Amino acid sequence: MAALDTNPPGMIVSDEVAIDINNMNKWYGSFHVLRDIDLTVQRGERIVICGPSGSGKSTLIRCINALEEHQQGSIVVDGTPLSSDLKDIDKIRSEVGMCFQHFNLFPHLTIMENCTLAPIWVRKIPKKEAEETAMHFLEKVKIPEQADKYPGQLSGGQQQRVAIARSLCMRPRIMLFDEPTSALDPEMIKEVLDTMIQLAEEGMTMLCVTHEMGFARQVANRVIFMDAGQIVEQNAPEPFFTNPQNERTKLFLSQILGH
Amino acid sequence: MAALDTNPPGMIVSDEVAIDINNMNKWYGSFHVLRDIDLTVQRGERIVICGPSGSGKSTLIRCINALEEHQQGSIVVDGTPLSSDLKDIDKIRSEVGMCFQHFNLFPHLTIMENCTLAPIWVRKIPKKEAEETAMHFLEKVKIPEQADKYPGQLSGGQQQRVAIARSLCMRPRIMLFDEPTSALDPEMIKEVLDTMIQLAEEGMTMLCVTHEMGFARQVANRVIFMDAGQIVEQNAPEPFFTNPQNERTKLFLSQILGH
Amino acid sequence: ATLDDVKARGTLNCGVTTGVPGFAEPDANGVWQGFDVAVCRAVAAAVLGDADAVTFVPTTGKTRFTALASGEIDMLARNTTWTFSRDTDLKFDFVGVNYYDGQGFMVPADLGVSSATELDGATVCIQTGTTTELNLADYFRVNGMSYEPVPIETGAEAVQQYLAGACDVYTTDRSALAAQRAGFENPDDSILLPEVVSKEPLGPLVRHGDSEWADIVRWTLNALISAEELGVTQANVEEMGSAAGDNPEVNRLLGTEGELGAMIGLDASWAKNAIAAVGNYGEVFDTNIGEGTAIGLARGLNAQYTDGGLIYSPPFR
Amino acid sequence: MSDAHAHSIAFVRETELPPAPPPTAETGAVKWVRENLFSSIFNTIMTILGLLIVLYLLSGLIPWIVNGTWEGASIRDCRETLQGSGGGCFAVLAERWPQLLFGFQYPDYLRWRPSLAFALLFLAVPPVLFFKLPRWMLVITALYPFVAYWLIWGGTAITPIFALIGVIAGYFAFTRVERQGFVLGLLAGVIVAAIMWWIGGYIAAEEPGWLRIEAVPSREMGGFMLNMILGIVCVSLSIPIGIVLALGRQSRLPVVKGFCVVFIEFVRGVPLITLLFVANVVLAYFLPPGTNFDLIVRVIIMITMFSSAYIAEVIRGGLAALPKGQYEAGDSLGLDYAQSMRLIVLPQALKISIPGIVNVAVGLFKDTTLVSVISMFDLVGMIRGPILSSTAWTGVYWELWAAACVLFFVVCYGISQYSQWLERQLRTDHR
Amino acid sequence: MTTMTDPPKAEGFRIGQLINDKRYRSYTFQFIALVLLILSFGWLINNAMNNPILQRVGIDFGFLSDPAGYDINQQPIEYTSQSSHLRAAIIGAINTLIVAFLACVTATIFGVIAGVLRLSNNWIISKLMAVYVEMFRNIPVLIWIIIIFTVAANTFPPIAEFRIPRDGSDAERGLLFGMFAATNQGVFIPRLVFESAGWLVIGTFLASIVGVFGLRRYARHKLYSEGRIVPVLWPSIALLIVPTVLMQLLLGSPVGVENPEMGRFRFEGGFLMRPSLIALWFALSIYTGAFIAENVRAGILAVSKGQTEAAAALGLRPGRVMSLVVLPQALRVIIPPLISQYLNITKNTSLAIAVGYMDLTGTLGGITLNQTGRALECVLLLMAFYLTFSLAISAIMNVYNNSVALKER
Ligand SMILES: Nc1ncnc2c1ncn2[C@@H]1O[C@H](COP(=O)(O)OP(=O)(O)OP(=O)(O)O)[C@@H](O)[C@H]1O
Ligand SMILES: Nc1ncnc2c1ncn2[C@@H]1O[C@H](COP(=O)(O)OP(=O)(O)OP(=O)(O)O)[C@@H](O)[C@H]1O
Ligand SMILES: [Mg+2]
Ligand SMILES: [Mg+2]
Repeated sequence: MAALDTNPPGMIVSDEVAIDINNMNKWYGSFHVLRDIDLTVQRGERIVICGPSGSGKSTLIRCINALEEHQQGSIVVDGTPLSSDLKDIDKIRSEVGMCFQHFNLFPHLTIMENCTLAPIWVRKIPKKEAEETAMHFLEKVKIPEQADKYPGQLSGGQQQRVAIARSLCMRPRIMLFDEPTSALDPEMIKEVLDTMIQLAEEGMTMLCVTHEMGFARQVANRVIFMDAGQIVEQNAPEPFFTNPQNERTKLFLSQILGH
Repeated sequence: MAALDTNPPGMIVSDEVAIDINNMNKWYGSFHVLRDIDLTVQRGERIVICGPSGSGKSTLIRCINALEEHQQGSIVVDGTPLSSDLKDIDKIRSEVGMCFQHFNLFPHLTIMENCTLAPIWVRKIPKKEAEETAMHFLEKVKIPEQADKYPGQLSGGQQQRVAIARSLCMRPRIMLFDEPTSALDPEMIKEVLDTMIQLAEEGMTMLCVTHEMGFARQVANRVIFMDAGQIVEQNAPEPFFTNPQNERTKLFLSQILGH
Repeated sequence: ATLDDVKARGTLNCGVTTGVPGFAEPDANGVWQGFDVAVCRAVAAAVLGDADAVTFVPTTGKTRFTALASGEIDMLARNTTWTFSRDTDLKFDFVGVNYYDGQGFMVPADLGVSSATELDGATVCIQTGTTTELNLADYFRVNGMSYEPVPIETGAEAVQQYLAGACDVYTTDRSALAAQRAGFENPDDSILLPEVVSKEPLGPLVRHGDSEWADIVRWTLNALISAEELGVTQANVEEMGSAAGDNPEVNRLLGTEGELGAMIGLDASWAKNAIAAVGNYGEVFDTNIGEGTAIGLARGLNAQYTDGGLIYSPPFR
Repeated sequence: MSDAHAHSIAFVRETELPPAPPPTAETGAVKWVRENLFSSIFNTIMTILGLLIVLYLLSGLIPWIVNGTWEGASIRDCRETLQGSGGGCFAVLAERWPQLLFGFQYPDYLRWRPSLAFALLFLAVPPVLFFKLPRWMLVITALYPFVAYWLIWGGTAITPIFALIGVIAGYFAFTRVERQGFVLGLLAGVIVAAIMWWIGGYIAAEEPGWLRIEAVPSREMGGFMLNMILGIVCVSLSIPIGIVLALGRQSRLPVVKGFCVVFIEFVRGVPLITLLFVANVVLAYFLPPGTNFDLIVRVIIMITMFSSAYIAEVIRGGLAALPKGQYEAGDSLGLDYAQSMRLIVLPQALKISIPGIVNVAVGLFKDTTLVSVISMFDLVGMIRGPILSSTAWTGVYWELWAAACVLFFVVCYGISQYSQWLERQLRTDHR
Repeated sequence: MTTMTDPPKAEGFRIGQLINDKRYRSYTFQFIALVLLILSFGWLINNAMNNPILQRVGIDFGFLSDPAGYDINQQPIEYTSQSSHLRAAIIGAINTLIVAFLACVTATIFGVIAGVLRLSNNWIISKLMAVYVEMFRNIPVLIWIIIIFTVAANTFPPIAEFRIPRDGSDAERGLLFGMFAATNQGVFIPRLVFESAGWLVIGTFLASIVGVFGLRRYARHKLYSEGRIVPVLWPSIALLIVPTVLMQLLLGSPVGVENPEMGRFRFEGGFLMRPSLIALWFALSIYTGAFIAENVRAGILAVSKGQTEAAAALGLRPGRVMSLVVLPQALRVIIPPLISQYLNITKNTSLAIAVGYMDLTGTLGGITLNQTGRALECVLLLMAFYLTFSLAISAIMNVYNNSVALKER
């Protein structure tokens, strides 16, 4: 697959496949939440997923990270197929970083400890080095001075930026975001989006569930619209927003853009 | 101080003094929150107070209502000096209504009960009469149909309007507002501001802590800027916004208007 | 004064145990029965003319003295040993002895012990809150023996432990031992050892300082004892008391002669009422704990002095 | 379609995929058993262990219950009937059941009265516990104590009627005067109520026969009834005291606050049993010579003290959970302390505290068994005292203790389920 | 700005201000409260002083130095029936602390196991635990104590079966491993006896414990500095056992074991855990365990699912997620109620009186009170002991709570 012509400038999409999802199905009990998902993500691609509530966006993203098990089809992340083998799961998780809607920082650890915990215990990096890396990423998200505070002492926007830094400390090759800004006050959304844009500009492969259309326009290579567990439409942002094809996409876009 | 010549049309400022604050100082422990405050408010005047967080705006407003005690200087409200005499405090509180950032409606009482509680118990007005008054003011804030609901069943904007109605039911001559819109979603801000504008047009004396500059421009006779417990600058809205004098005011205005 | 209080109240508040078979125990209908209970009833009959005008207040070893001292009860008829310190330091008045007891030991027959001196090293169940604990400690110390005390709160639980074999020896007053053994499934599997390690004169007591009231209780008890000696019984008391007979002491006792009742502030028929209500001492003994009952105690020391026992009433004169 | 989008990203779904049933291994009882019982080796071992425990317990219990006998007048009869079949001797329950419930002294022909009183409890309590019931039903609750008192203790109806009249009159006086000030109102209420009580006492003394049912003195209460009486009376009394203590502990007045803190911490620091000892052996010293409270009254005083300290702590939690804005809103409307407490703070704080109070109540109810240690014949006291020591039944423990367990379990489990329901209710309740 | 005016001068004091002025009002109220308080205390004390019995007997703690006269079975310190009442009380207090300590330890173990298992996805196990918790929480502890005491007396084999029959033949039952015997008179276990060199062995053992902590620190240090994970579990166990055993062998077994041996009536020597101790200990731990289980469950549930997921998403293994993320957070929720459960245990040990365990309530509040009749003094001392203990624990708890409180804005 060729690089897209709609690439925002300065962002590179390579030919390597980062994530390959094939015919994936998932049920919760007898409820069919993901139906025949097919999705290939190239390294360096930035994908925005949107869709109405309950359409399975979070579930899809969490399947990639093995936080949920899928029951049919295959998911291959960075060449490693996702099986129930713990080693594979470990490998994939150390390749893939994830940010949640509610940040999920560890409230009993300082920002610095939050950022170094996984590198020390999973990657077995000496503490010193881990702290240097952490500082580097904290600087990147522009809050190095908060390193010794506790999450409870930070604002929501700051917390989400710490969460991003924490994921980055594991030096993932792919980042997943699940509505990273929807729990934030409007003033804080911008600071988080800025951080994400910066990340995108550096070429990180990103899958992002979000309804921030400005962000999608600015950084995404592709926007995916999901409904009722299916991928209903996907396209480059410009055509997607200006000229949606599917009825449901149109309806959805009219709602969120009008509002 | 004379009435300002920049009165918005249709609003009357009389010569009577509503609030007279003289050389007032307040400490929290050893922290000097209010320093030498001098402020005279004429009957019918509408004053907006702004300033950075922690500058003592809330504290000033709460002193006027005797929610906080001041330690030096005098506050005279409607001719009654604020002393530690409970009778004076009662008198002042029944003259002065107050609206809080978080509405502080009583969640266990219906809207109607919220509005009639104080008139019945403090003003000793018969219940019937109190309910009529309450209905009158609920109509004024445009939610008479919600009278029998509980606060938890109303949106934030509706709750704030109920809070205003509740204060008005005590037929206060002065209204204090402490950031009445800052806990509200953007769509709701307008409905509350509209109510306040209407109140202003009817000639209510108002002191309002807010950062809604549009509102300040539209209704205020005077804007006061506070920083570090002091009144740093005050002026009519137009000159205040277009041509601030003090450095700190300039900095502050650049922040909030830019953002 | 206590007498006036009791009369005004119309009932006598009498402290008893929470349950020792034969001595004080509510029956299946909740009516208190027993040897100690009879003393309460006799006093009530003497003072109020009604043997049922008694409120029984169950007390434990811990609460009995405070109950009496605080005036919650007017008298305590609860197998309480008359000791020096209780009489003096705790400020009570013992008015007499209604049962001469002594602490004994019960062991299973198959333990192979025939004397308390062979008990070195045994496990002993004791009911706490009584003088038995002190006697036991003294007895073993004096004899240079060791033992493992197992203190138990109620008699019923002590028996339960003893029967389960959780202790080898159960010690308490011999009367209680006999009473409880009588209730065993196999009474013959247990034996009472011959040693009596203490004197346990049990009797009713009242508060110090109200001598009039003490006199009433004392002489009611004595009236029961004298009645037995003089041959007055529940059956014949009505008849003997209806008119003066030829024995002047009987006449004085039953109020047909002299002013004894008035001397202690009661009716002339006080003693007659008491005897009519519960019978004389011998009858009380026989109906509650005597050999004819399940408890099956012999009179022993508690026979009249005329029969070689210690039961002796001063003369009614 | 996967082909299509692999090379050009634009993709539009034309056909709806219908939901499919999950693969068979993912449904049904098999899956449930596999996931819930045998998901791993460790889990399998646990399952087998658990089953063994259940089997062991049942193998002991079932024969005991099934083979048990309910007839006989003494343990000897039981032994004969059972012939060592391992069954229980439930005859003791059949014979002593009324005693377990009412103690051995409550006249048997009057037992219908407390039974009725407790039946009425099911009418009186729900209006307090379930907010959704109509408010007028609270009248039943308010009347209940007087009716129950009359039924259980008996005597002339004048006493409870005038007590009730006193309370009502006091309440009216209070509401009349309250606008003048809370303290004045309280004073007026208390004075009017006291006057009514005094008149009532006078009339009751003059007319002891009016509407009289047979009186039963307190010391004749016993059995499970005593546990219930102590539990209900002490909890009801301790709630108002607890509120006062909690408010006192929040007070800014050092003397008041100090007293409340010392009281609460003292009571919470000592075991209930020592307080019962106080009731039993010490309290008499501190009352005027000649006053002669029943033991039950003294015990009620001490248990009430005890539970009010715990309830005060629960209510303090409720007060603390209330946003400060509520107090300030009350102040700014011009309500005084008593008004804002009564109208705004307490109604909300108490509602938050109800689950906690219910928990204290359950604990307290269980603790009423401790009175058996000071020679009162509650359920446990009945079993340990008269029943086990009676010659007919020495040696039957299991049946009696099982009955006690069942009685307590039913009541306590019921209440604690209620409090959990309530907690869920309050969590979702928007009001 | 307005012209400066002087603040209004304070007027003279008026009586009305006592009620109407905020400044004086609080003094007025406090004064009234104080007067009421003094009056009511005065009334109580006056009653006591005028009480005829108290007047006669007086308040006098002198009885504490009189010989107690009774024997106590469980004597952690030297005691004979000739020792003083005070010494008996001290023994009682120590016994209280012994059973409270034991019960706290086992209740915690029961509680943690039940709490964790109740969250297990094994249906049978979680239901069993629910039954356990509800059973024990909803039935009074006094009943449990008595039931377990009865069970102990009736289900353990009678000691008679261990006795050597008088004809000299073998007993029906022997000691388990020659060391243990569970009988209905209690459980007999071996006792350690020390020769003088025994302290060296004990010292070695204590040093090993210190060593284990050292090892853990070292392992952590290694991980932080070199990113190497040093195994801890097996080395710790080895460290605990090996040096002590070596020392014991080297010094020629200075720490001996005294096994119980059958005497005329029961085992002599060794250490006896009496049925009263067992019943109280077990009943308190299993009863309180049910409450602790609920606290543990609530604590674990209080850590949101997001925390586990976030940790998993970072690649942490489930065991590490538990130890690094969930437990540290859950403990903050669990520990404060846990401590108050410990306080409850301590207070509930006073129920020892129901099974004749000689704790403080059994000695001072039981036999001493009975024998001397000094009710007021005994009850006062009893309360003072429990109060001091509770207050000390709550003080420690407050310090702990403050130190672990999550930092908020
Ligand atoms: N653990 C679960 N068990 C059963 N059903 C679940 C579970 N988690 C999610 N679901 C259901 O699966 C569907 C998809 O959920 P998902 O969270 O993926 O939606 P979403 O698109 O992320 O919605 P939102 O925008 O609200 O986050 C929903 O209908 C939801 O109710
Ligand atoms: N009860 C209090 N005790 C001690 N300090 C306080 C108290 N309340 C407020 N302060 C301090 O007083 C200062 C002024 O507080 P105030 O709430 O008046 O500020 P503000 O101007 O209203 O700020 P904001 O815009 O954030 O509401 C702040 O520094 C605050 O930390
Ligand atoms: Mg989602
Ligand atoms: Mg403010």
